[in-house]
Amino acid sequence: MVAVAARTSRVTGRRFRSVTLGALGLFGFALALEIAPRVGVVPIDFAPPTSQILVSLGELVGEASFWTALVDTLRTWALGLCIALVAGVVIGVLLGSLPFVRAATATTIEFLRPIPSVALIPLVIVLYGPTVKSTLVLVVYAAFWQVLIQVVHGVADVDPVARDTALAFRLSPWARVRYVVWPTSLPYVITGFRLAASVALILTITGELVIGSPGIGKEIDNAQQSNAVRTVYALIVVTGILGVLANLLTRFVERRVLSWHPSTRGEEVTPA
Amino acid sequence: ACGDSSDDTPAAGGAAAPDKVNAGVIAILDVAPIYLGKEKGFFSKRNIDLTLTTAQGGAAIVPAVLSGEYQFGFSNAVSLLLGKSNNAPLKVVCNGNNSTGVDDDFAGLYVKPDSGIASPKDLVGKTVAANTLKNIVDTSVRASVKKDGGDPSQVKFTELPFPEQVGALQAGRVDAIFVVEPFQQAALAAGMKKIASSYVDAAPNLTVAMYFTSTKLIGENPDLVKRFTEAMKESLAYADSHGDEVRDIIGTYTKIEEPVRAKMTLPKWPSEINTASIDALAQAAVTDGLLTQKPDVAGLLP
Amino acid sequence: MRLVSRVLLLIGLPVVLLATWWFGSAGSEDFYRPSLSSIMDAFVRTWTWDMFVQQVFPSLWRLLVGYVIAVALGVALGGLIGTYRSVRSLLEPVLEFLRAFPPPVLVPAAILLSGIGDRTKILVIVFGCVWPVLLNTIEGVRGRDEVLSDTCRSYGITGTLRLRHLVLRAASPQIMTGARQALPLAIILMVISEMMAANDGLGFTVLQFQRGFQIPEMWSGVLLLGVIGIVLSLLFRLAERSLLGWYHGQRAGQREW
Amino acid sequence: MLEVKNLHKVYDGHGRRVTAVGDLTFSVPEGQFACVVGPSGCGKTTLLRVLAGLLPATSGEVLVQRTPVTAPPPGLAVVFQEYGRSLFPWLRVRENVELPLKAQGMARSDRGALAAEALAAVGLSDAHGAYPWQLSGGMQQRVAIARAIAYQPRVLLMDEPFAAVDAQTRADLEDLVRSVWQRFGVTLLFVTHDIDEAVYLGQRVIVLSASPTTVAQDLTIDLPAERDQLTTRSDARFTELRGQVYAQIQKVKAPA
Amino acid sequence: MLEVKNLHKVYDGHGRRVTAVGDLTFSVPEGQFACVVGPSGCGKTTLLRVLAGLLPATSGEVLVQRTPVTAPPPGLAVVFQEYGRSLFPWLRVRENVELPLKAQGMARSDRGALAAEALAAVGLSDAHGAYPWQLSGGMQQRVAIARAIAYQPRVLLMDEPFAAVDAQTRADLEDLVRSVWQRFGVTLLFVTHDIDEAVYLGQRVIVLSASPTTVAQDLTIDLPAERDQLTTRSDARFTELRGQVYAQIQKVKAPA
Ligand SMILES: Nc1ncnc2c1ncn2[C@@H]1O[C@H](COP(=O)(O)OP(=O)(O)OP(=O)(O)O)[C@@H](O)[C@H]1O
Ligand SMILES: Nc1ncnc2c1ncn2[C@@H]1O[C@H](COP(=O)(O)OP(=O)(O)OP(=O)(O)O)[C@@H](O)[C@H]1O
Ligand SMILES: [Mg+2]
Ligand SMILES: [Mg+2]
Repeated sequence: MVAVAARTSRVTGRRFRSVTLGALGLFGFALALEIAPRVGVVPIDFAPPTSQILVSLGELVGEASFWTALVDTLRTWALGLCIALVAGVVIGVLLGSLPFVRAATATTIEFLRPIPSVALIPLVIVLYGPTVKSTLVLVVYAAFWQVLIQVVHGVADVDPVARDTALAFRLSPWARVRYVVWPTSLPYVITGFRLAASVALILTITGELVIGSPGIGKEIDNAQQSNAVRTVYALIVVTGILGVLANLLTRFVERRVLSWHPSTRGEEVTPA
Repeated sequence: ACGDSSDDTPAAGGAAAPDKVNAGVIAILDVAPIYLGKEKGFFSKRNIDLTLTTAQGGAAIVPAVLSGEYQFGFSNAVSLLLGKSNNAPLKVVCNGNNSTGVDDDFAGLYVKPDSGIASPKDLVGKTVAANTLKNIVDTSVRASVKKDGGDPSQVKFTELPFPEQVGALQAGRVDAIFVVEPFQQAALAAGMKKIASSYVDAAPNLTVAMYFTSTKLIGENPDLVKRFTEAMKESLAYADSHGDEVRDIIGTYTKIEEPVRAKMTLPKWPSEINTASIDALAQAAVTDGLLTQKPDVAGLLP
Repeated sequence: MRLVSRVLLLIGLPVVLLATWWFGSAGSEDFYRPSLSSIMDAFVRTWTWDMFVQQVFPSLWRLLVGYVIAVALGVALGGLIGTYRSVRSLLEPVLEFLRAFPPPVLVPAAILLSGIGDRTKILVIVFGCVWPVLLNTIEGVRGRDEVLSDTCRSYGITGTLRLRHLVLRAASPQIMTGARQALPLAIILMVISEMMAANDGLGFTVLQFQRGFQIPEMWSGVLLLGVIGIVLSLLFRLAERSLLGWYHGQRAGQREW
Repeated sequence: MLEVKNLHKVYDGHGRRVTAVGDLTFSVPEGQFACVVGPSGCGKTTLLRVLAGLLPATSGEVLVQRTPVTAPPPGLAVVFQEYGRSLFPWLRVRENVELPLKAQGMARSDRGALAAEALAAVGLSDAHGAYPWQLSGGMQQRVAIARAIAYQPRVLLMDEPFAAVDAQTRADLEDLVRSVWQRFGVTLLFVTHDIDEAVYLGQRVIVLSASPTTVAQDLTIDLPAERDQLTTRSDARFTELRGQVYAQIQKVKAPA
Repeated sequence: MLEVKNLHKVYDGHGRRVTAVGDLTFSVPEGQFACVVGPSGCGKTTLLRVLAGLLPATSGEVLVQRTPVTAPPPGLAVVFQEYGRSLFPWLRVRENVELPLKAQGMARSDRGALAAEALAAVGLSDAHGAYPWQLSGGMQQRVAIARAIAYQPRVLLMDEPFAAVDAQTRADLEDLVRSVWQRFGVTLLFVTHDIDEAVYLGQRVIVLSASPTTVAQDLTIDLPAERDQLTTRSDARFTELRGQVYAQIQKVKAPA
């Protein structure tokens, strides 16, 4: 009982420390951005100090239209991310486990990957109109590659002895994926998810901005066209906060599903 | 809803459900009339249920109009000329907005007060920021330089979005900028000096932008196009004569702050297109090398 | 024989897809979806040597510089963050915050900081494609085998030697994954940076075509981007093969029948 | 039933070319317990991996249950020399043992019982809920053995399965393997470095030569079927056989 | 010189709490060769990891060369039980052996010579250019031993270093370790499961009890310093000592 309590307190202690440090990092960053315009490193009219941005943010939070935009953005983001993740993992595992298919599709993939989503804007608009659907297609297109490549590399990382073990015990292909390939690639998938999350967010915003589907991006465009510099930065800060929240979520999931992994076990490390 | 629609009378087929119309616009003051007209009911009384969607620019609006997602769109005149000359199936339906025609325009060419640039001809060998290259801005600025006696082909242009221009000018990254409202107010507030009103120099009472549709819609539903045009003309006329209402409506779809809105110079909104100015733009586009041959202006305009 | 089948494997699917596109789009009336044959015509017409010198090479140069800086920065920072838990706690939220910034809204800030020359564009490329390298490096460094770490510690292998022979090598498969991810991202960011404030470059040209309603020319530019992607990925694969020889040897073993 | 005919295996790659197995021919009849000894690096693990269908032969043929091996044959279990890496770090000990049974589609309760029994047999009942990396080397190795036993294979290949356990546990495990073999009539190929162990366990000891590997000696162990750590090991015949194997090993080692 | 005072180590995490070392006190004087035997999972590896400064003790103190251990002490080398994983897969065999020397700042030619010598001593001169994963288990283990020897440590900790090699090679390596010990006056702590080996090698055998671990017996091996595989092992005193250790092991194993 005592031991359990001690252990819990040690873990929470560490977590507390990491949260404090993280907050400290953000605070330092904000402080730097407060000081830089004030001492004239950047022109104050075009790069407002943190305090002014926060004031604008406070005003935004009071507007209903901001919250509708936020919800729109969140919906597109989450939906696009889910589709990209599922498609990326399924196709990635397939490609990773079937060398022939992988070789046959390699060129096509390398061709498609560097095509910028923004260059596809006219095409998606012709196909889906200036709607959320168009933005969603861009989001999925960009985020999918992030997941896919991570998964393909993760699948290739299976330990040969573990793989032989699974083969020797005649685990079915499905069981091999489920019990060997998937756990091995999970750390890669999580990194893929983190990359995809921010790419998806970026494209949600960009799509809204360029295409004009409703959301934070459209608000940013509007504010830019109106020369409302502080509002622009306040909205950018909102996207940043979304990014931080997404990361907190992944870290949380990671601690659950990767407790066995060397990167998270780390229990008995010398203090040195 | 094919009934005849004489001026000012609501559409005869009032019983029929109104036509849903989507129009793509840019969230700038130029499109205030369509917002105002919608609010005043000029569209609904012609049985048009108008939805306005803003986008960053032509990149999104033109494909949407051509694919039929939008029925109408707003675009600047030079873009439309470029489209026409590349056989884009689009056609202008109505005037958009014009320069004021006098020196106090809604857009202007600005330099730093201590730059030693006194008039447009001094821009020879210098760099000017334009929000998009090979478009109406550089064409107009060249016109200013030419009018002032300089060689327009010696002016360099660099692309820079409007919101970045004042900062870049202040920091000395460019020698001159061409900004529209509300950035013009920002330039003035920053103490920048205006050396020309290039839209005014490009042509008298220049038509800067217009509303357009696809040729397909004109073929399929000429009546709708006609009603939209009428409503639009009414809106333009109303906006042109009700400046205060315009300033208020701008506050609803942009984030321009109240004091700036009060000070801004508004464009002109005549209901008829200034065909001569479009012709002049087309000519200039050829001179400046934007186009190899003069587009079919008559085919573009209604 | 092996060579023939490998080449077939490499180009088989693309050929099928191109053929489908070619016949599927033949005689297309759609303004924004021209036929592949007209795109090909435009390609030949547009991408002359002069055009390469004026528009493509400057782009590629910025791409290269930006990519190299991004990889170096990502590995260096990732090694640091992956090794020290407190550094990670301190920096992670800030990095996640920055990571969520869309490049299109970032360009203005970059212009403020470094003007409108090549530097801004390189900055945008670095900022956009450092993340996959950084994240993968962090995870690679964190996930290294403990027995190897212990070996290093007990034999007094510390400092740069440890960095070179343990930290970076152990993470190198994952670093390579990140670098691979970053490559097409760099191309994308090259285009985006040139779409915002530029006077030359591939992205600029594609955008000009789009604005000028030269749609086949625009698609030919997109095609060119894809081709550049393929070429760079082939180069990357060569580099990877020599850097990760041990890894592929160990993983593949002699299993293939 | 195992048959190895003119097996030849060359490793080639990364600047190194090694003939791991020169020319190997032998067969193990159904239900036999055969031990393999040979110098380090002579190709024992390679042989086992070829038999298990994990590695293609360069030339020659290998049959398990009269079928040429091209993929892992059914009913065959392997205990790998790299026991640590053959356990899945993301599964707990019990799950590691149960996984092959689950893959066979065995019901949850049955495989639970089998796994518990196998873990008890190797003395690890306590550790069933631990992750492999929480165990000592010897414990990990015993988990790998438990997994193979719970699988109830027809053919069992074991690669130095007792290398990491202490003398007492080793003796217990030896008796365990013998009893499993007798109970289920498994065909068993057992690689070991311990000559006493080879003689004590098997019906037959195959001594391999150093690389390029061939069969240096094939010795039938004519000790009684009922064996016992104390009496068998002090048997005069045991000492004699053990001496023969030892002499042979030293002979094959000498030229290398 | 090693001192272990009231060492106590508890592993706690992932739903498992194990007292690996109960209360351990002993010391090994400078230059002594001490062997440690004990049942599987009794905490031998844990003890070595604490001594090497890789793991903090839960309580108690550990001194190497009179300095309390808080980080890996200088001049100390370890041969890990998980030999395979302790080799760098991206370095060739020679580079693996040379790396610690490089860390010490030794000149290239010197460390080349040392590495070559150490590899020759373990019989791996041929394999210097191979990657570890191209080697057999026993060969990998010998690379790990060569690395420790080339390092010329003042204190050497070895965790079942001969588990994966054949009997003949094992005998050779035993003599090699003894000669290295005699030549350089190394303080040596040697964990093994082979009782004969413990008695043959050491000046002293420490028998550990099963978990929670304590010293069950501390036996001085009063065999002559000059040892020899044939004569020493057939010595009557050898048989007697070995019997004592064996009896003790069986005693400590019984209650577990
Ligand atoms: N994956 C591999 N790639 C290249 N060579 C290999 C590979 N695996 C083994 N070898 C080589 O093949 C030979 C035989 O190796 P093998 O592992 O079969 O020996 P072994 O008899 O099991 O030895 P040990 O008793 O030490 O485990 C060795 O020389 C080894 O270096
Ligand atoms: N990383 C770890 N986390 C949790 N428990 C551990 C860990 N390492 C070892 N243990 C536990 O500590 C005990 C002692 O393990 P240790 O590895 O020291 O044994 P050992 O004497 O070396 O055994 P062997 O001879 O089998 O190698 C075991 O019960 C084991 O399960
Ligand atoms: Mg082997
Ligand atoms: Mg151990």
